Amino acid sequence: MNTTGELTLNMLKEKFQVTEMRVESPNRVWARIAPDKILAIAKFLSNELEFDHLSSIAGADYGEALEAVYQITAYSHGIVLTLKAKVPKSNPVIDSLTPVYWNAAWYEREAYELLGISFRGNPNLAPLVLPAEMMGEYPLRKDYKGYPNPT
Amino acid sequence: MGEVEGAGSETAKVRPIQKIIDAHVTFTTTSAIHDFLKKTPLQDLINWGRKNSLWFLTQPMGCCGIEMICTGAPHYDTDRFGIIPRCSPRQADVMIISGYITKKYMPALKLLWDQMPEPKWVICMGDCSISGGPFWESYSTIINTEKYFPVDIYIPGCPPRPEQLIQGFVELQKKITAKQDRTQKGDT
Amino acid sequence: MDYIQLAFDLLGNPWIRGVVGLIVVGVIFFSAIVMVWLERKFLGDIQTRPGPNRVGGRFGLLQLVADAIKLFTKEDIVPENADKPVHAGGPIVALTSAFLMAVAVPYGVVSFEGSEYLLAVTTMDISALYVEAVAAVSIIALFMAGWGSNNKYSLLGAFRNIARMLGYEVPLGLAVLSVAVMAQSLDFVQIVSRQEQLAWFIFMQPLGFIVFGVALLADLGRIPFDQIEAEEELIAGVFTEYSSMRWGFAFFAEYLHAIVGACLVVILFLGGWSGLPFLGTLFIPPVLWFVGKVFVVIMVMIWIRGALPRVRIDQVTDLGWKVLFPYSLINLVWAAAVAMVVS
Amino acid sequence: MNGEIETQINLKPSEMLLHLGPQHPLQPGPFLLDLVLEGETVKDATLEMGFIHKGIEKILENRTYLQCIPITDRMCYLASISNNEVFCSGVESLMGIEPTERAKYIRTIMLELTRIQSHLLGIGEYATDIGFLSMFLWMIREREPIISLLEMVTGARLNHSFVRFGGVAYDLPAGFKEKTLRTLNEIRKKVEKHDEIMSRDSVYLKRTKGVGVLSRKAAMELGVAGPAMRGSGVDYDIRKVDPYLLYPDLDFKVITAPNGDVFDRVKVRLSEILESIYIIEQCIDMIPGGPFKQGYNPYLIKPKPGEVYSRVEDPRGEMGMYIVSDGTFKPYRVKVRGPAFATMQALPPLLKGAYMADNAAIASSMDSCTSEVDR
Repeated sequence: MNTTGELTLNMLKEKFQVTEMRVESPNRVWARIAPDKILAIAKFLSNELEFDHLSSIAGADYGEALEAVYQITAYSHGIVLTLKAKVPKSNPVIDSLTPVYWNAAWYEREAYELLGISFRGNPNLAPLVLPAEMMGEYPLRKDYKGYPNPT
Repeated sequence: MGEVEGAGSETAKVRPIQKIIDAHVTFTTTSAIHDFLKKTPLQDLINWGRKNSLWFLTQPMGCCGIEMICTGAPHYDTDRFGIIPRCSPRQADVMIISGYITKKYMPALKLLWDQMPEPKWVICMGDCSISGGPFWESYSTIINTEKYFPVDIYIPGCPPRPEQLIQGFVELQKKITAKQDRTQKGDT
Repeated sequence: MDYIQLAFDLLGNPWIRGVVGLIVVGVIFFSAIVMVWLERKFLGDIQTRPGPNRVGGRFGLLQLVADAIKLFTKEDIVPENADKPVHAGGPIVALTSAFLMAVAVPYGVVSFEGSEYLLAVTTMDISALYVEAVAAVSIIALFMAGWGSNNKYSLLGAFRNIARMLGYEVPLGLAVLSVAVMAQSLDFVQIVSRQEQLAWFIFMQPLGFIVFGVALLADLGRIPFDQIEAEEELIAGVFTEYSSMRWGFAFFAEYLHAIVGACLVVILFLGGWSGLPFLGTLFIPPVLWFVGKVFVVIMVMIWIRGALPRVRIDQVTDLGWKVLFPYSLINLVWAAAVAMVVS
Repeated sequence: MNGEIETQINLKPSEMLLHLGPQHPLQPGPFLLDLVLEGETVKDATLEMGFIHKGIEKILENRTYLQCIPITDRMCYLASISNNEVFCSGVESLMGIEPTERAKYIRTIMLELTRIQSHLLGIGEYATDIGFLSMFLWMIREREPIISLLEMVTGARLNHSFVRFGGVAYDLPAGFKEKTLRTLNEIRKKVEKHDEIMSRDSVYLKRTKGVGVLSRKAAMELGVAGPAMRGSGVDYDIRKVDPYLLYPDLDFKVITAPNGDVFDRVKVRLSEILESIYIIEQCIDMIPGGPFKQGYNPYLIKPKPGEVYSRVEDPRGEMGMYIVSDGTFKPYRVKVRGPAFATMQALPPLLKGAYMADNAAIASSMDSCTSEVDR
């Protein structure tokens, strides 16, 4: 499969020594990256590879580690590049993408309050959907006690 | 002067003379008149007026909110019954809880309810507002609406059809005529 | 005019004057109820829905009665931090100004034992000026309501109200002035009789009619000029904090103003209680002519409400100063020229 | 609560903080828009969401795959088939199956019907926000026949739960084709009429032309979605960019408008309704026979471990879902990327400098769906 997606992955591999990567289908590729490189990679993607649209930032809880999952795509083509960065649960901090993609702000806020991934550099990391008194409970974590709701 | 020094409570600020005035005033406030009217046949006329002019608060909260909007629009048209939407809680008679009540929204909802003038009624539209619906076990929803609001009418459905909402209004009208609604029973 | 003199004789008797006044107040009140009902039905027609049809028979005739009973018996809430006298005064002043306008409006003439009597509470030779002046009081009323409520939405509504007033009172006054110039009188009765002699002023000064109509709509605060109560922007505008019959009065005052406004249009431009041009009265009493014309004007107002979106507040003032004001000046010159030629 | 916010923001004496919401007639659902006003001009705007945050993502993790479908409906009740589709197509690709040919057609038709009814309501709500109450009621009137078409197939007015893994829940009923064609013809005529009103009415034009302008560059940067983006001249449509179902073979064009103001955003929606009608008319003649769903037991869906990001073009724009499966009966993690979320995010910068009266026009021309933003 010699697609643009694969080419993208190869470029990432050359430049940022990304090791774990996969081409799932012509339009879906993913790569696991080191958390400290996310900002540099995003800059590279948006400036040089026309990946100018951040589709979403998801987070997931895998026991000891939290994972920030970025879906980066473009307005001109349909390739969705999924970047995954593992951060330890004890210190879940990762660079914010807001300098590159403006719309990362709210996704990061959401991931912050629901999963506790803290984004360094986000201008306003305030709770977005949860009431203030529920902050710090991180309901989307697997060890969250408040679900199902006891009332 | 009878004023307790340094106390911040409301009762402490009331002076004796004020109490006398208050007692005097309550004798002629509208609530006293209403209490008197309740014993007379005039109450039936008032109830007729009230039941035929149930203005509801526009407050779409979820799927049911869309159906609530549709109920007011041409196909169903609640204006036939004299039921029209009002945007300000001060002028509304019925609060339709049309969707999920969350922990974050509850204070605002209470505030809206307090801003409405008596007599007022609550209609719980949809499963979410009755019992949490599909979201009953979620960490952010409140499922026991009954604890917070004196609900007169429950309309089940997810979402209920506009016909059901109209039926709910008709049931509320029946309750008002029969003086069985919770406002008149003082069961709030 | 001989019947004017007779009317003055008759009105000299305070009892008769009082009775006429009460009747007029009752009729105006009743017609405001009718207008609300008409609006709900006719707007329903425009929006392809039936409108009230359950309460009081097939046509929902008792709907407004039910609403009034409900509003009268509802709890009266005054916000805690409100400026209470001002808050309470708002609707009352609005209602008062509407009634004060209504007293100066002549509603036609009735024939009785061969002589004609003017149907009006009072007549004065500056009635147009008087109505204009009293109409301005309602603006104070709206400002009182907005200011006294201690609510930010109301305050915004009150400010908008003042901005709008500044833009519209001038063209409105100039349009009335052009009519007065052409009729050579500020008296409504004279204006009507002048139209009977010449032609309806809508034909004599169509520009003036348009200016007056638009400025009047703006003054009444009806769509497309209902910025002070714009629901989606300011909830209920200056009346956001009003409940029960306080709100009812305010609401009612608006409709009273609309009716008096319609009366003014009829008197100033549509020939008052006179019949159609060339056809005459067609054996219909003048009062019915007057009522019929007012009805048509009101229907047009409702129609406009159903057919137009709301204009933005800055565009309203723009329209007032940049379009209506010059046009009203042009119209004034035109009216003066025509008046000179005709006389 | 309000006092706290007021102390946080330093206001000049000429400025005023106005809370729009959580209950406000402008809103399709509760959110809190804090505006700093100077006179009638908005100096600053902040948005607070979450008043109907239901924790859908958490609930989805605790349901079997089939049970998830009704929950996805209620994410955005105006586009429930799109939500079903994005979830089901994700699970389908995890399972490695394809919907049957007939199901593809049915799904495409239903998706487009959903788009029509959602746009009609969106335009209607927008019309009422600029004070055009009659237009709102007309739009609802036009919407009812579409709703009854959807109801004819799925049995529900709003929350359809119609799409299944590898197919759909029910076959098309008898007489659907004729009724659809007849209804769509009427709707087309009426929409064209409304389009005419909206492009000629001078008051309407005054209110909307040049208001809330979102330039092409800004739209791409802010990442707004759907008609809001296409109204700024970006021809970004998942149906073309990343096609699914029948869309690669269908003949349709992506509607764009050049100016990026309120007028254009609504114009795009109106034209999209016509385009959707055209798409349905293409599909409905060619529906093949055969089964309408795969022969799976829907209760025993157990995709192999993996993850997928599926996306469709919701009426409001790009709807994506990131699904992680760990090989059990329940999804391990579901993340929803809603179009309204992206669009609402762009609202505060867009409101800055606008008139207070234009707030309503701008906010509702974005056609947000609070329920989906909050989830």
